[in-house]
Amino acid sequence: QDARAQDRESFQVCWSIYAGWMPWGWIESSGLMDKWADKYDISVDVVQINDYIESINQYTAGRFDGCTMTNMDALSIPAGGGVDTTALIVGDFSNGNDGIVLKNKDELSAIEGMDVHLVELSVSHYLLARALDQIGLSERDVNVVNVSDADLVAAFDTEDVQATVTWNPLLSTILKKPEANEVFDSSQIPGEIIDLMVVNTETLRANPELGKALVGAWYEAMSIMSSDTQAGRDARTWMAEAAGTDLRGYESQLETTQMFYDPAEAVEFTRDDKLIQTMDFVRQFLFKHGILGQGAPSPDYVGMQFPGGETLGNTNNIQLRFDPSYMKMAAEGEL
Amino acid sequence: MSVLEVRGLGVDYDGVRVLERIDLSVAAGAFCTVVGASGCGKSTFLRILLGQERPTRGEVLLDGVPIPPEPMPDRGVVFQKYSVFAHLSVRDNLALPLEIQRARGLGRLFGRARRQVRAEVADLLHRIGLEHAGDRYPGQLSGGMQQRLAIGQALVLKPRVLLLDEPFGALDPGIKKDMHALILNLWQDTGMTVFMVTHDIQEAFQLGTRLVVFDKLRHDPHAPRAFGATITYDLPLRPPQPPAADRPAGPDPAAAAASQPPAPDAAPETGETPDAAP
Amino acid sequence: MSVLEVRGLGVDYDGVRVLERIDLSVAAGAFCTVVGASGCGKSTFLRILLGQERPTRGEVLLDGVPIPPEPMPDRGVVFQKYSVFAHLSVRDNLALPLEIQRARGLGRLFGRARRQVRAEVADLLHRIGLEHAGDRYPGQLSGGMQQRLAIGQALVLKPRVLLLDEPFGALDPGIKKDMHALILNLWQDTGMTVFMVTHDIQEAFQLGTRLVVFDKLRHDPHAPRAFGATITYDLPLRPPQPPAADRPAGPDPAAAAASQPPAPDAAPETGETPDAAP
Amino acid sequence: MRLINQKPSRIARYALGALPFAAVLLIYSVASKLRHMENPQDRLLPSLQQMAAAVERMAFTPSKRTGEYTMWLDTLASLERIGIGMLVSTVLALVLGIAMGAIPRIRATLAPFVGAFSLIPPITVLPILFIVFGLGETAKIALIVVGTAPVMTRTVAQATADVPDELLVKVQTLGANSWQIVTRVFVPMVLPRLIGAIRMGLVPAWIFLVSAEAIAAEQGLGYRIFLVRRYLAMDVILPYVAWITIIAYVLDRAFYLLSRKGLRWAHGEGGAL
Amino acid sequence: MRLINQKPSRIARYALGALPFAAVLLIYSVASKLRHMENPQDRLLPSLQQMAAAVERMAFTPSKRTGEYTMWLDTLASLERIGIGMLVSTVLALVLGIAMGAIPRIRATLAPFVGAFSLIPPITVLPILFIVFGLGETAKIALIVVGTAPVMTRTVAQATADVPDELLVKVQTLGANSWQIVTRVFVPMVLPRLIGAIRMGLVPAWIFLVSAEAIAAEQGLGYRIFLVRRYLAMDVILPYVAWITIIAYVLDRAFYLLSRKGLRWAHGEGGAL
Ligand SMILES: Nc1ncnc2c1ncn2[C@@H]1O[C@H](COP(=O)(O)OP(=O)(O)OP(=O)(O)O)[C@@H](O)[C@H]1O
Ligand SMILES: Nc1ncnc2c1ncn2[C@@H]1O[C@H](COP(=O)(O)OP(=O)(O)OP(=O)(O)O)[C@@H](O)[C@H]1O
Ligand SMILES: [Mg+2]
Ligand SMILES: [Mg+2]
Repeated sequence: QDARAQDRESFQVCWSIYAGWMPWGWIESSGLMDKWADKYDISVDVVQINDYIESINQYTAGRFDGCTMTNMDALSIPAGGGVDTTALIVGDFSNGNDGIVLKNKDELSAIEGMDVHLVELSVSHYLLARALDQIGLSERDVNVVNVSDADLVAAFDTEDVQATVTWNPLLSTILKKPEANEVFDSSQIPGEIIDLMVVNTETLRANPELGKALVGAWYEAMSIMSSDTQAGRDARTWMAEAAGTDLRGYESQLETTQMFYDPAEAVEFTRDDKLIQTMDFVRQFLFKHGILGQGAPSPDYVGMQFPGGETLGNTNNIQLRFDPSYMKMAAEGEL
Repeated sequence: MSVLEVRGLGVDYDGVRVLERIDLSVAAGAFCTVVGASGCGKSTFLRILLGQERPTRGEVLLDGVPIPPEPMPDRGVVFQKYSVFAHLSVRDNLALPLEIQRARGLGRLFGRARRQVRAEVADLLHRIGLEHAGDRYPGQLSGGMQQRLAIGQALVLKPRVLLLDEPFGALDPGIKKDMHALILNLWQDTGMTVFMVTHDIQEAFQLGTRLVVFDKLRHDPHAPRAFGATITYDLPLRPPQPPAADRPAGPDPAAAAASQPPAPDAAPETGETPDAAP
Repeated sequence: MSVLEVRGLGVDYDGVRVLERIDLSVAAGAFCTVVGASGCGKSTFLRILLGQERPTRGEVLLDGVPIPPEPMPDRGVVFQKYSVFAHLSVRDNLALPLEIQRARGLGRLFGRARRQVRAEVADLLHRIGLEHAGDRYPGQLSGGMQQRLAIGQALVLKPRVLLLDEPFGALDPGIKKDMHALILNLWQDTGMTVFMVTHDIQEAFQLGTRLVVFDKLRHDPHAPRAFGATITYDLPLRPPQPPAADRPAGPDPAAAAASQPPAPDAAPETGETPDAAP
Repeated sequence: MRLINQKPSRIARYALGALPFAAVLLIYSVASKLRHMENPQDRLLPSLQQMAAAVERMAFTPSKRTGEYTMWLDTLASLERIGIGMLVSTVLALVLGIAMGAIPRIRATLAPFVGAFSLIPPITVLPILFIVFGLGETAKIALIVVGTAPVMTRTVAQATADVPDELLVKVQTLGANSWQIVTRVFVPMVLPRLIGAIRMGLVPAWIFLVSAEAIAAEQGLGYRIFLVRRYLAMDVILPYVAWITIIAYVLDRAFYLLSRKGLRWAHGEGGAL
Repeated sequence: MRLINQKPSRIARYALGALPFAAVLLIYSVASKLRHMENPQDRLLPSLQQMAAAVERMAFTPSKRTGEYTMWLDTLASLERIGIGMLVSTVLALVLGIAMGAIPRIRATLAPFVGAFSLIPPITVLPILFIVFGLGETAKIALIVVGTAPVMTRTVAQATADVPDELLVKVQTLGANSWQIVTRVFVPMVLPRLIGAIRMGLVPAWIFLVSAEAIAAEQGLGYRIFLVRRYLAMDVILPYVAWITIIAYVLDRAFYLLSRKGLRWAHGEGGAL
């Protein structure tokens, strides 16, 4: 009866505009997706959704079989909402793509007591919490003000905003202002803000071809876009324009994005114990802000599973799974 | 032979008695004029005859059958205002009743059927003196021309009874004279029964074959709203005309009424006929 | 002694000549009635006298001085409709002119000054027969009562000239009689000069001391719009009254007009006086 | 009998009026139940109990962080913004609208501009609003004003222009100067349509409030909806939306009654829906 | 002479009308110049030349990615959405509005619900809209419809209820059945107010279009504004906003003229702004 668990032939996944996810748009428009879907006798629609949160909500509500999102949002929204989710592709992690910017000050410690404008409960918020942690401050020492991502760049131009936390390309646009100083960025907590393609676990179990097609298409795209050939440049140019910038702008965004062009690196990253530690940070953060599942009594409320059978939290309520097996197939050329 | 019969009619509004114990029997071809103080219930009575409202007590029979509780084409009506359709040209206003009869679906005819209907109303258009204004909208007509159109429109379907609620109340005296002649002519030609409420007593006497006066008969100073109005006078003025078909060719009462000595307030026509304006 | 003098007046609208070569000299205390075909330019003429519009040619003098090009309190006016303020009670409508005169800032008085003004208009309220309706809004009045109020309001400031544009055109005959008596009385008491446009020729003869007829004198069938209307007849009916102050006590022409044999269309009062309705 | 003549009784009217609400509630309950059967932790269509629990938590339990009642705080903050915003819009509409309707020179100057301005979707020019008004309360109120005032101004200007010429001539013959004509004729005659414009304006005002609170807010109904959208907490969003709707309805009725009671002369006849 | 009597000549009217536009342009140019003096790379207030260059790039240079002209593509996509959306709203408003206005039973059933529904700010229930209507074109059109249809429906219902009783009695005495009354009386008499409702509805329609396209679209005027906002590319945003305003203005005028020409009977007197 559950449509997700059934053996199906056509699937829809969604993505939103972000440096590390632009390949999905290109995969769809260049026909790579169709090529790989045909290979496994299914059809996969890759749909662009501009509003990031809306894309996750739609996935959580069951309208899509897969969606791009960060590790943190995957835990709080679908997993916290009881949608068993598998991280199929670990595409990249933020290596400077997210940053804390102060106006006319170049020390992170100056942030104490300031109004910090950011998208509340987003990875920016998490980055801020981690940064404060490292200099012995806590969130209590600043005042967080919510700003929607759409307004953030323009908001930075006003007197009211002296401190902000945001991601690319907003970050690089903001940093072009002469008075803007980046005092902390995600390269100082490497590997903690991870960009994923997740799929519904039940759907994936019933339809392993979906996983194979997505992973196959992704890594073919990776090898093309990372190459220094005309085809690679064309692909990157396409992505740049779709992201609303030019090739140079896009490449500078990629510089602060630690892409796993090689599936083997992604597999290794997923298997590392550091991931478990990261997810522990994340769930503590989410729990503290009351957004880890409905009325979650403790950080253990939502369970997570890692490669090699390790788990975190309630093993009877496993909702988020890091599963490198499809990426491994790609690495071993089995797709 | 009475067309319309009202038996023991009474109307209350929210517990206030407006009309009570009204009995009336109207012969075919009568021209009943109705007068009475403002607010005494004349329009209410007309609404009952129309079927627009239901009486609290009593009943109304048309040709011996109780009238259905809603307006029907056997009873035409002309109000003081809002009697014609602002979105239809004069010609289309006259064609509307026929279109409604013939196109039960959309209420609109096309092509030949439409031309046919327009031809049928050409004569009526002439008789109400609007042939030169056939393509104008009512908003472009004077008040008198609008009422002429309203009467014409009400007559297209040849109703058994025509109800008029102060139809000429808003017109200038000169125009009124015109309208009197028009309505008498049409009444005479069609042989229908007419019920006309008016505030103008002279008009009531001049046009009617029968004058009905509404008033409060009883009045309790301690409870001024306890009693309603009823018919206090019912004067026959002249015999009703026999139905148009079997009417003798001799001098007829309507013509007599129309040929009374001209009323002394006869004002010259000052431009309300369609062609007078430059 | 002429209050109002019109010299060689002509009006064109978008190149169409509406009025031409109008010369008129009106004595103080005259009651000029104006008749003419619809659309011949009577209202236009009144608008010029008001100062609401400027003539294309010629000039208008009031007491020997050219009138300013906008309405002023020396010339009062009553239109057929929209002559009173719907958002003010009857009493406040009458108080408005005084408030405007005395509170040049806000146009509104408070406290004692306000009570004072209300007391001042009480007499006028009585004279126009609306003392029982002082707190009603115009929307709650009948058409006749509204026009009575409009006339009263126009008279508060005792204008030199009162301009009336078909003020009774929309009223029932019975009511009209009342209004005639009222306007004659007020005219007589104040000694002002009255200019009244009407469609009702009988009214024009009955009320006026002087009857002015507007019509086209020349007509070119090939260019029907080339010539405008002018004054074609100018009949003195009776002598104008002397100004109220130095008038002899003898029989006066206005009273004579009012006591003419009652017109035969005298309809009974059917409820338009404030108290008739139940 | 013709359909248009069949009038339901008073009781039938109430029953019929309740029908669509009941139907929506029923459809919602069923859909919610179905989704919960599939995924007991579904967040998209929370059950009525879950929503009640959320309301209990938001409105009747003091917040752990601040000790205050979140929903009331949000309501107050939003009402203050919408109140000030509509006040400013109303004053602007009255002043500009009457000036435009009454004074030909001002009409010639402003009518085309206000007409064009009213067609700009304000959210597209937010960055410019920010530089002019900053990020604080002013900007949020400004967004509401920019979103509602131009249309309201046009309505008032039209109402002013609709005052019959006869009345203007009459009041001039009573000696009024321009300013007196404004205070004694235009303002009072335009009030009923101004109230109508406020009622019409409140609909977009709520929309702009919600957008405005996305800018840089720390409380407010729109802010909360925006925030909890980040974890699809429809159990909070739906009661908040219902609450907004109730407030909007009460405001709408209040203005309607204000007009009926305060401006009796303008409600002589004709029923309104 | 009193201010209200001073009427500017035709030429003066045009000159005065152009004034505020010129003033805004001037203020903008100065502000832009000042900002560029401070920071030559300022993006918030691009110079007129920069905007012209952006228009050149967006409207007259084929896109490298698709070989098409971006701005025209965006315009077409948006116009299609707003066109379909308003068409659906119009049909809904006409059908529901007339049914509500004409048939007492339907009015009793729907009036309270439509009244309440029209007060819900649609952007707050976006997730539900997207679930119900999907994320394709339907959802975007649905947002426009949900945002405009309820108010339009109320307007039409009010217009229907305002048809004088006398006319309804009259047409019944001419033998009309309910359906004929609808086709021959209600529909034609309500048309002028329906066109008015469309003109009023187009203002929020653009706002909802922009919101919808910001959430899920791959082209469209609102989408482009959303996309380049993250780079604060005001040189693209401002011309797009101006373009939207021009389109909205042309549509508004078109409907106004349609009403004047097509429904002459309804425009007997009184000037509109
Ligand atoms: N729908 C209604 N509800 C309550 N009272 C009503 C209604 N219609 C009429 N009335 C009252 O019934 C009485 C009679 O009204 P009606 O309109 O029939 O009088 P009328 O004789 O036609 O008056 P007029 O000469 O002014 O037209 C009035 O007192 C009026 O207030
Ligand atoms: N503002 C205007 N612009 C152009 N033409 C006008 C204007 N006002 C009036 N007219 C024209 O001037 C002529 C005279 O109009 P006016 O209203 O003065 O006539 P009237 O004698 O008062 O008519 P009625 O008896 O119908 O009131 C008419 O032909 C009218 O069409
Ligand atoms: Mg009546
Ligand atoms: Mg006139």
